[in-house]
Amino acid sequence: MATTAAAPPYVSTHEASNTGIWSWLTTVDHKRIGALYLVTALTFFMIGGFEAEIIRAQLMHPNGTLVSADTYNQLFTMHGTTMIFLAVMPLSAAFFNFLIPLQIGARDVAFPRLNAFSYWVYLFGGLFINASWLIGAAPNGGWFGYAPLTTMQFNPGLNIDFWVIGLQILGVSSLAAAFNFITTIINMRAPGMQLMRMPMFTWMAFIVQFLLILAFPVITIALVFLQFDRFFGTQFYELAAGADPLLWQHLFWIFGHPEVYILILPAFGLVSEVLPTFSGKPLFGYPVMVYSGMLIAFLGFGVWAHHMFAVGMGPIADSVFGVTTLLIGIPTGVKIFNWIFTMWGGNVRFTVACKFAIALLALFTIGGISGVMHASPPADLQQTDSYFIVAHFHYVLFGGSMMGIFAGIYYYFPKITGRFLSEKLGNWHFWLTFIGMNLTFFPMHFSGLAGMPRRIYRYDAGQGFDVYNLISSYGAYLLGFATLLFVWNFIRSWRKGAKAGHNPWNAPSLEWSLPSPPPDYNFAAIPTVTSRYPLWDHKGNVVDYHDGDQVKSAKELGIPMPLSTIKPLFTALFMTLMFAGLLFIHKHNWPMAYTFMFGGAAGMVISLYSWLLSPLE
Amino acid sequence: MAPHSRPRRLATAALTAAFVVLVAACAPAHPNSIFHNHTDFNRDVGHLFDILIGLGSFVFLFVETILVVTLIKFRKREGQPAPVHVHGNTKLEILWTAIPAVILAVIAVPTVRTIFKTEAPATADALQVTVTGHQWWWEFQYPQYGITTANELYLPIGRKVNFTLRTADVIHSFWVPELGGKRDLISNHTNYLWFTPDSVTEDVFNGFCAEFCGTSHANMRFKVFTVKPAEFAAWAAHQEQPAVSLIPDTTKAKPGVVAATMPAPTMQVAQAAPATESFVSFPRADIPKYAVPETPIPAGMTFDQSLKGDPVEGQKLISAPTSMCLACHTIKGNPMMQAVLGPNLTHVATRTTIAGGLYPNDAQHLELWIKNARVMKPGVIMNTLGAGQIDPMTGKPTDVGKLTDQQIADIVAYLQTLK
Amino acid sequence: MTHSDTHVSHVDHAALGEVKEHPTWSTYWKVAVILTIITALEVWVYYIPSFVASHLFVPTLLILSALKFAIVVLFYMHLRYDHRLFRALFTGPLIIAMATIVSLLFLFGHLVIHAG
Amino acid sequence: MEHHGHTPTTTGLDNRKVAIWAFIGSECMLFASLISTYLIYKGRSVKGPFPHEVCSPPVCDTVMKPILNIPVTSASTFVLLVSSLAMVLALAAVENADQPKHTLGEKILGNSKLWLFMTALLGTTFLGFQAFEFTSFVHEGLTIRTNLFGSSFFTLTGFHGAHVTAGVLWLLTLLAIDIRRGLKPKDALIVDIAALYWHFVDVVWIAIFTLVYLIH
Ligand code: HEA
Ligand code: HEA
Ligand code: HEC
Ligand code: CUA
Ligand SMILES: [Cu+2]
Repeated sequence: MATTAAAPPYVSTHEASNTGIWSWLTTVDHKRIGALYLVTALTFFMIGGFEAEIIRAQLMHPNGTLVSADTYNQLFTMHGTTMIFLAVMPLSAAFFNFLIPLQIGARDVAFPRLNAFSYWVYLFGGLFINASWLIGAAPNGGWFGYAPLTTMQFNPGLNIDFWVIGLQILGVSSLAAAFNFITTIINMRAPGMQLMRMPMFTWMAFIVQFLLILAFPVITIALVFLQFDRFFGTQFYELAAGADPLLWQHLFWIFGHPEVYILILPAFGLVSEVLPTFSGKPLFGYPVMVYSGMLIAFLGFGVWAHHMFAVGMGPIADSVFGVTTLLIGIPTGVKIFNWIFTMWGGNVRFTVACKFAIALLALFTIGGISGVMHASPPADLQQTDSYFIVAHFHYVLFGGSMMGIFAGIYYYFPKITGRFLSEKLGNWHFWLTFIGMNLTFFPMHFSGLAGMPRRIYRYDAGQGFDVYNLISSYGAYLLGFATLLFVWNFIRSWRKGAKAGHNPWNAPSLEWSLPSPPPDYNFAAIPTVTSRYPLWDHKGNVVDYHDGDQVKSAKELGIPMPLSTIKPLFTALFMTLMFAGLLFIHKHNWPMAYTFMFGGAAGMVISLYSWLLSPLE
Repeated sequence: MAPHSRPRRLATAALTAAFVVLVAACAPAHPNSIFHNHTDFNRDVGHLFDILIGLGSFVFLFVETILVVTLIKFRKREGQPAPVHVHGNTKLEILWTAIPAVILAVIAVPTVRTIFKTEAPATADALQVTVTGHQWWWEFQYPQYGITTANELYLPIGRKVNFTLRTADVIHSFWVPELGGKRDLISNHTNYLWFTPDSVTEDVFNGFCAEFCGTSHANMRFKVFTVKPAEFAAWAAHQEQPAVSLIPDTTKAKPGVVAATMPAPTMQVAQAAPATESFVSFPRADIPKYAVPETPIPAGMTFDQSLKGDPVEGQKLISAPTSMCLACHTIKGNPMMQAVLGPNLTHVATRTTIAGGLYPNDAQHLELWIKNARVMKPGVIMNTLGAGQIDPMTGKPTDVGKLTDQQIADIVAYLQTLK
Repeated sequence: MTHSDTHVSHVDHAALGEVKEHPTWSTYWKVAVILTIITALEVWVYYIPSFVASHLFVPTLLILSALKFAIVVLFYMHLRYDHRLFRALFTGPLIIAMATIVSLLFLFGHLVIHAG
Repeated sequence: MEHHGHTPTTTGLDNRKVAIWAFIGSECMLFASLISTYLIYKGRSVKGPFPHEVCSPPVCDTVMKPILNIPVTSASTFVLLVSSLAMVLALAAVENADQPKHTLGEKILGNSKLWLFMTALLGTTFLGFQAFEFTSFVHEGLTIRTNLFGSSFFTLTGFHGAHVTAGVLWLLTLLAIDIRRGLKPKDALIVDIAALYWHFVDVVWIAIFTLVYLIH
């Protein structure tokens, strides 16, 4: 029942050339890259979660002896680093990749091969950092790696080298992807897809890309300094030379605070897709949702020093950063209320996706409120570096980002794979996660206020921490079990799940007009958009595909498709090798260092040139 | 789909109940709670917490209530008409911008006021204490008294104390939850923090290093004893004294000291007693349980407790030119012992704990400590000194010190005379 | 907002995103001369000890270099003539970058607020 | 090279041009971090050489000359400014490659190869100045390891120099294309993008010259 006579027929999306390992290594299709991101990031999430489980097992009882002090320090550093850089950011990237072109009515991103490059850099960077486990020298300086603890003087092993180089590699991935998405959103929108008609997820993604391109250069430089200090003997963090360790802290948090909004805004975007669909109502206050997102991002650059209230910045700086931080509560609150009022007056269908979205509202609010408590500097002195902070950021990160991402996964899985995730298993997953999450992280508020510092591998008995830690650990086991259920659901449903139609949830935005999974060219004819909710308003020439329609291949339709290519993968690989060569400098193994660095650089330049000089299509 | 809201409510109720029970059950057992206001600082912060928790709970209840009401009221039922497509409501949106703004203003004003109050310079009459962070122990100096001690602070009740915070290496953070703080000790910086302990009676408080500072960050703790001013004066006068030598010809030995060498924690040593009182250290018997470390001894660490140490031998060993100890430690009055890499040992026996508050200061723990400090506390620079002991940092038997158990027992016997 | 369909025939033109007329080489020359003069001025004042000692030295140099900066961006990078989108893409980050530098200088005590 | 020539874009702007402006925005933060660090560390070195201050006994052990060489750097600054002029001329020449040229002046001005070459050459000259500056500093005892000033100075100017180097390589690639097949007005865009990058690198130097070399 196509809305226009020119309804194009579709064919099955998986042609022979689209299967097999090679097709995945060479793909430039944003949807397949999105799928790669999704699976890789979930794997890293499991690894990061596994590290958390060991942390919790160690802390379950006073004076735990499961792991040594050094191992513990590596565990929490890698847990934080993995969760932030290898799990949540790439999970968001999975959705950017998969959704942005579909939501704006494009055939692909602006630079499809650059997109593949971003993924491979991410994968190699992630493998690189984790390779440190193999030689027992995982990063151990905490996820914000404060100098001077991370300098050669205090950390002579390879641990920090892996961290510095790894983050540097991952930064390349994020930056490349960000330029790509900015261009895509500005330039690849279908006719009529005005900015203020874009789906909210794309809007939040758009804002996040700006956070990325402005925040990452700063950490790049901070890391360059550390890297130079460690490898070439510069003095940026060298105490004897008069260095100021606060330089690192400022640079890190100028990146670090925008980073937390990089972690949450995509989840906000996903929730803004899920709630309207399952309420059967448009998003409440769309323009305000857009502006508040912008405001959060903008203010996010002016609050970084709230992570440094204990360093003695003086009353003026403390006041300024305290107050700007408080201000962020306003646009965020607007979002929360607008979501609630999206459901208000609707017919809310409690699917698993919807439940996760609702859980975000409920739990992120808790994390936001504790955030506001940190924003009062004198009060923060009693909170900072205690478990109260750990509680805060798990409420916003797990209760916010992860809940939003789970909502997104349950919601978009049918579009990605053509099949539903099991709602039954999903319900178990949801409830166990919801309970487990609160059981794990709520007691941390208490242990924090009871005086428990963070990043300690053991605590003494009788300090008032025992019970809370015991509950936290049980909660974490529950969370782990819930996550295993999810993984099982994910793997099984990918092959065996119930088939989903093109628009199983009756959603309003363009991606749902396509078959599930969408053909490689996405839109047989580029749609013309005339409203914010094209599939609800039945306006414009948006082709509403229906099951059973015949589907044609790109070739039959005469749509030029980008050629698959292995070159981005090689460029990424050589770049990683080039960086990895630095490790040998540490060992004073100059032949190896030069081989890797110059060989890698040469390989990178050659594959880059051959990539740039070969035609896209 | 209605039934789904019931498990949700049940779960929430169960959770709340569980926490209430737990909190109630453990309420008295919070020896490090930030809510016990023992100082002016903590009272100021406490006022802020009242506001923050009050308004925070209000926002929490408000948001969760309307959320739950919405979910119940607008869950999908059979045969419901399609919802009206409302796109927004400017009045409402202004309302929920304005109300949080007001709430935040209510937080901001006292916040800024408290910032300027607590960060003002301390008054001149304050007791000065210089805190130096080391990986992973605390050095405390009282410049007005010429005292250097480690890991245990004595503070007079009712007198403002101004801490000057420095570090010898990486960043640490000074935190006594019950008294105030925290403030970071930052390399190449000097920070300040002041508060006035005002509990009516003598008390003991646990302190922590709150900034991750490497391997044994978890083992960098300390204690604060708040005592009556007169007791403080006595303590300070005592700490100012150099250590008493047991070897007659090096310096004027005090008869009676030798008699007091065997482990006898409560025994008072006849010193050049301060005029008013004979208060030397916080009475061990009065130390609450939460201030006595229960850190288990690492597996494999043993010491023959039947060995009797000779303190005179111990002093000779420790101050011999070949001794390792003098490379790192100071004992005031002993010209051989002037190094500052490790804690000052002049009055080490007056302290109740060793090694950054990790172990009680008793013969057994001292012996094990000297035998293999690096096993007792991961990462420390104090070498593994017991003969044949494996140094965990190299994985090989130690090549320094090589003290026999008997020698260690002698050293410990001597250390225990350092009242 | 300009839509693609109106521009398909002028891809080259549109590709440059020209909105206003492009500067000609006579503009370029003039700009070069002005830039050279300002640079000369900057170096000149650097060698006047009395001026260096005065309060005006730093502000003067900052203003002069800001001027140069703006001229290059507006004319050589033809931001003045180009699509306003580019202006937004550049000035937004530039403002955040400059605000960051200034805040950092305050935080490290290189700039001090004189009360009153 | 990465865009679908067939698909007109939403804004009518070329993807690559949008991307390069976003990239330049991002570079602002990169250099802001470097410049802030330089300024923060200026005057914090515990030992010389120092950038400006002439410091003599008893404050320092020996008399210290200011190390920055203003005349030389003024010359290199001038070179970079002129290279920007050459760059705009190269772009204009490519844009007008199809116009008939009669006078000698028109022929010179319209010779894109000449101007691309000149830009690259001036860029290389600038790098030559920088190499000279770096080596003379090393001779005077200032390396990247000497003190905070050395570390932050070399890293800042080195990063800028690396940008110039990348720009020179880029320009030479364009020159090679120009020589091989001649750049036509339809290629103006790829020159324009290189030009934007080049000018941005120039603009950064304007800031560095004032903040690092002149102000003290
Ligand atoms: C997803 C990531 C995320 C998000 C979104 C946030 C959001 C916020 N964060 Fe959080 N934060 C982290 C991740 C995040 N944070 C992490 C990882 C750390 C620790 C880093 C480390 O040390 O390892 C941290 C640490 C941290 C600190 C430093 C604490 C310390 O170390 O001492 C502070 C201090 O101000 C802070 C504040 C805030 C505030 C005010 C918000 C606000 O944006 C929250 C705003 C939201 C609300 C307020 C709720 C909704 C609003 C309403 C319902 C309206 C009405 C509300 C009121 C009037 C109060 N955060
Ligand atoms: C998005 C970010 C994110 C997420 C999702 C989490 C998830 C979890 N975190 Fe995380 N955490 C951080 C970010 C995050 N954390 C950061 C940034 C820090 C600070 C680090 C630092 O201080 O430097 C931190 C620190 C931190 C600490 C403090 C450590 C310390 O200070 O000493 C603790 C302690 O309990 C903790 C626990 C947990 C738990 C139990 C989970 C659970 O949600 C995990 C759920 C479990 C799973 C998902 C695992 C499921 C899998 C299995 C059960 C086995 C599978 C096995 C294989 C595949 C081999 N985290
Ligand atoms: C290489 C330096 C070094 C040497 C040698 C050394 N120590 Fe130590 N010592 C330290 C350090 C550092 C600490 C603090 C460790 C900690 O708590 O983290 C310490 C702690 C101690 C303590 C506990 C003090 C307290 O209050 O916590 C005692 C007792 C002690 N050492 C005795 C000795 C004796 C006896 C010797 C020689 C036989 C010795 N040390 C040799 C560095 C050294
Ligand atoms: Cu010292 Cu942590
Ligand atoms: Cu923050």
